[in-house]
Amino acid sequence: MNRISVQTEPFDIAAVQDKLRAGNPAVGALVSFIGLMRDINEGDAVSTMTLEHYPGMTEKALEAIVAEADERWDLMGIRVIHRVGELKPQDPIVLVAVASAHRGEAFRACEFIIDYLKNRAPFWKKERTAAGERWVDARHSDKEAEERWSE
Amino acid sequence: MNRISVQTEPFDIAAVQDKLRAGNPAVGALVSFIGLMRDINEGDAVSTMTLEHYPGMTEKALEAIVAEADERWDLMGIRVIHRVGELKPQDPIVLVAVASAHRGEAFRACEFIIDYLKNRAPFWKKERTAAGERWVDARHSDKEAEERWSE
Amino acid sequence: MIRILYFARLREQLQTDSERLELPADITDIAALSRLLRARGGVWEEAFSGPTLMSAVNQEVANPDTAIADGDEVAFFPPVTGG
Amino acid sequence: MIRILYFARLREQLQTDSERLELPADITDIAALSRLLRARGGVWEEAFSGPTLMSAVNQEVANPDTAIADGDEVAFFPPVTGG
Repeated sequence: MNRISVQTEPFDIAAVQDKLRAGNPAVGALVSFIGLMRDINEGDAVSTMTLEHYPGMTEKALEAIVAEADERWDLMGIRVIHRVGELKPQDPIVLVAVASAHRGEAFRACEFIIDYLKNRAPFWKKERTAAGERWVDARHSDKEAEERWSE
Repeated sequence: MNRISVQTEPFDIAAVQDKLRAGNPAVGALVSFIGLMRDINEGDAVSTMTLEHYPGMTEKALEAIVAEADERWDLMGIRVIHRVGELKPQDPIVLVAVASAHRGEAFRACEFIIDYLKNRAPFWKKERTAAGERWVDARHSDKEAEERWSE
Repeated sequence: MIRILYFARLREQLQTDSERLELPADITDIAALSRLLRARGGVWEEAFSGPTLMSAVNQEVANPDTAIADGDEVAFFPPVTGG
Repeated sequence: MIRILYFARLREQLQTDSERLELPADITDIAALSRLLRARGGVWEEAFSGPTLMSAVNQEVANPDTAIADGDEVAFFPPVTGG
């Protein structure tokens, strides 16, 4: 099974979660993060968003992040799906799902992956507001979130 | 919407996740924990498990945990479902799903709720192995996990 | 009169899931009630001598100092193992 | 010859998404290549003067010291905002 996907199509959250645990009765914990498009950013209403990425590097970056999580924690399955192209408010943007025997490792790995993805995977968001299109700025809080993992 | 349920019936993970975000475009993060029955515990194969609880107190304890999470973090939806009765390996036992504007709060609250649930909600597991039935012992690691939150 | 509930391993050990008890005047907290039950001897002495039983008063987690009064619902049980 | 890719806000600012460049002998790392591009003036000077551009060499995150050589795929882009 592919562990990472970058796609324009919506993804099936339930199917991913089912697949990560199906047939493996050693899985005791499944932690999932779903990132969704919000209709407000920086105080402005956002009608649509376009996600650009760097084909080739994106997949490599996600594979590297997943491989690092797999090495740091004792996991039984990881799945990362990220959408690109045009999205609307309430659309899921990214899914990170991690299966493990115990919950601590699944929580740590899931949050590690999304923190690293936010800072290392080459995606860029452009949003459309009443005032026109604008690129979303990187958040300082995301950099801080990543840096926790090297303490 | 009820925020907590204690039930013998299986639960629909996807429906819960959909409902927590449906119609609220301010939700940017949805973190879910699913605890599943494993087929091995303490080195022995487990064929079935029976979950006993303290009706009345269980619901109060879960409501109190959810209310505390809601007070500590800025959340947009919380759902906790816990099964009781007889379970088989691979069956989901518990679902904790938390919606928020940002991922940090959703991750913290989700893990807080399951850590507290493990130590404060009156459920008891009895498992059937080849050697007969036995009550599952509380884990010291669960107590430590809970204590992190009061630091 | 109070109602006392027993759960899980403790319920099996005592071979009862509940009882009603006329509360003696000097029994005003969980610690005193535990001593009273332990004094029954046999499995009661065994069960209430360990350090690990949890308790609840009116469906809220209690500790040895928690007060009990007539009409309360008191419960004793082993450490919980849900989730 | 190296291939250089530009993404997102940078791509729009430079009005180009890629180019091929004959690598001068003295350009051996990302810092030197950035200086070369900045020296083109105009929007190039603007874009490559800021402190916040990220870079990649052969699709791996790079830093100013990362070596570049003939045949490499180099990319410049703003801080990423996925997830």
